[in-house]
Amino acid sequence: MKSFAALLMRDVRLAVRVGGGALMGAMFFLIVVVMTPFAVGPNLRLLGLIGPAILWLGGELATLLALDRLFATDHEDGSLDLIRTGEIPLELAVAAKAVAHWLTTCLPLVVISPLLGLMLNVEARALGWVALTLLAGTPALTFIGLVGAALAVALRRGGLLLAILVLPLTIPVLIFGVAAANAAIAGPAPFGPPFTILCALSLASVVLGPVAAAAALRYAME
Amino acid sequence: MRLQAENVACSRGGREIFAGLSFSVHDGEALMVTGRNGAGKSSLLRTIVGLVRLTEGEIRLEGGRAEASVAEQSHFVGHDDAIKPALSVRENLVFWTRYLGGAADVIAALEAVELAPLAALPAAYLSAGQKRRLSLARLVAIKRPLWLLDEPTTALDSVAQQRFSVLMQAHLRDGGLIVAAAHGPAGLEKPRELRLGPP
Amino acid sequence: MAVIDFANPTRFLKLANRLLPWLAVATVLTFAYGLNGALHAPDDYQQGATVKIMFLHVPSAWLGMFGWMLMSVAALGTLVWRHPLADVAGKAAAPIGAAFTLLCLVTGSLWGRPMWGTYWVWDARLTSVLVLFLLYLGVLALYWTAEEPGRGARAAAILTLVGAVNIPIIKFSVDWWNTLHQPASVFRMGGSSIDPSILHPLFAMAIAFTLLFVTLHLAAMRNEILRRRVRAMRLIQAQGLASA
Amino acid sequence: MNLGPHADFIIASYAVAIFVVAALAAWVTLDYITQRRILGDLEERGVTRRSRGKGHP
Repeated sequence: MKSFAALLMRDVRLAVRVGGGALMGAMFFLIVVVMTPFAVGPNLRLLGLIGPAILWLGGELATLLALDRLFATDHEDGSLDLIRTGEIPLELAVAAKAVAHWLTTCLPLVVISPLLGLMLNVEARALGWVALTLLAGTPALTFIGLVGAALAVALRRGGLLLAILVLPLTIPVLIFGVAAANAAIAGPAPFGPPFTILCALSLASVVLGPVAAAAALRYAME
Repeated sequence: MRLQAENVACSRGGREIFAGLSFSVHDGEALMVTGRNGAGKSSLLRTIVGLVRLTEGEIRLEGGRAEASVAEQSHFVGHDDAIKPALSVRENLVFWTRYLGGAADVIAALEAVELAPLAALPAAYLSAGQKRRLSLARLVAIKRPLWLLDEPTTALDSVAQQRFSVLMQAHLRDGGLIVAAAHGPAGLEKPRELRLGPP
Repeated sequence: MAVIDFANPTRFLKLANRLLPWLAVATVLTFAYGLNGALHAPDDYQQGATVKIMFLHVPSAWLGMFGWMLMSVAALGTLVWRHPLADVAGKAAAPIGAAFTLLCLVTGSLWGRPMWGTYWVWDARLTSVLVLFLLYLGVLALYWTAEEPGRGARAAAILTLVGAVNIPIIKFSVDWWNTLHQPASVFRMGGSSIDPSILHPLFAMAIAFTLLFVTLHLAAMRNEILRRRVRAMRLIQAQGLASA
Repeated sequence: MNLGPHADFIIASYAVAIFVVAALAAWVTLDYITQRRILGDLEERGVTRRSRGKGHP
């Protein structure tokens, strides 16, 4: 567990220290959300209707694009080789990195999402609920994206390839995330069922993601 | 303790790198792997530590901790130093010692590679040789019996090579094992030689 | 002679050390005067007491633009004259300008809630300020990512100038976009109809805010020069140990 | 002084302004203290600048 904590802390520290890495995701999220009204017009009623969808799409893109270099830098500077000589299995090490990414990239997204919801005229009483759906759903995005980040190392590519590989896999998360958010705002469908499924997706990804990502990395490093 | 390789074969990308390789290394003994570029020196080291899968044969570390894999009992020094420029010299070493094994006297290890005065400096300021020394400091900080060294002295000047040679001799005296890929003697006293590739 | 003296970072540090206490005192005094006037200013017949928010909002908007102007001048200094102090001035201005732009957005939103009934309306002026804030974030991100200060400064200078050229175009586009979709039906700070009883403290606050900006900027420039000194000394330290 | 029906918003605005200014002031002050401390440490270790006043290498 000590190794897990050490790796987690190192990645958090690097994200905070290197180039404001932790804030880049939040900035990207902000920009995506701000661009939308320029495309659909400043009509508050319309923005209020599509607000949760925009927040979810922006959050998803910010999470996944920030994952791009998760393993690549460790692979390039030899850290990944050493990580594999540690006393914890690669699956756990990979999970530690994913948790660090979630803490430094997704948590800021969740924190600023009510503010952005306000700008999109999402109902004030629903802002907290929308943030809650992001809080519950972003672990799924991170841990699914993890597999893509590992494959990107194997294929020595990144950026768009990662998005192409991973975005289709995250469709269920998007569906139930937006469904839960909409249920919180307008009803009449209850908030519970889609939110429960969202949590289940996150839990399943947290278990399965590291296994698949570790397998991809083992293959990548041969 | 004994490192035992039996009839080992490895191929990458459909190309056979080496096959039918058998050797053993006892505690207090150093094995120098030589051969021309592309003969498979690096691949052999990566195979021993388990980063590359064997296509045939078996590699064991006998007499070590039974439940631990070879990787967990080895220090692997590859071409890259695994140093994060944004962290300070001390932070870099502290991370690897915590990750690889737990409590360690980090300052003593930094003194052994003559980096103690720079402990607070971000690693971005280090030269290539200093980075390599920082990378080697973890071998001193965390005790592991098997050292797998892939041309460890390339970036080092003659003084630093001398220091590292002393560290390696001390490790062998303590009953450690060293397998090093190198072109020259690399500071080892009378190492056994394993020649890869066509003679 | 004087110009060369000022351009020398060591001299600049001395000058900054001497000036900063005076600037801080002047800032506090001007704020005291301006805030006193702002609190006793009469209510606006349309906005009521919320006009008091304008004493923060308008100066912040001015500083947001002032910051970018300052960065543009510094960018010219970086690119044309290759002057290290210009690098320092540009880098020090970015976070301060961004902070005041953010303050402008927040106060605008807090003013808008009672006026519009919602915290945020995609009003042309506020939206333009928001885009300015995004531009600031871009420059900040660039500074954070650059590992070597000299190269980072040149990249940021180019981005700053591109932004300066683009800002009028953005402003025009946003205005056009806004009127296209819906005629603005909000209370505005009319240009000419401001009562002198409000205008006077507004000016005082604008001067106070500007003094605050200059003080913070000078302090931040001093920090940046020290940071570069630390960097130079660390390089020497690492080298010195290698050759020893 | 009567702030009218929207007193909350006015007070919030001034509070946010005070917060932003305080944060900026704290940033420059703490940064100054940090850089001074590092410079002091380096000078204590006998590291000197080769050329006085040269901002960056």
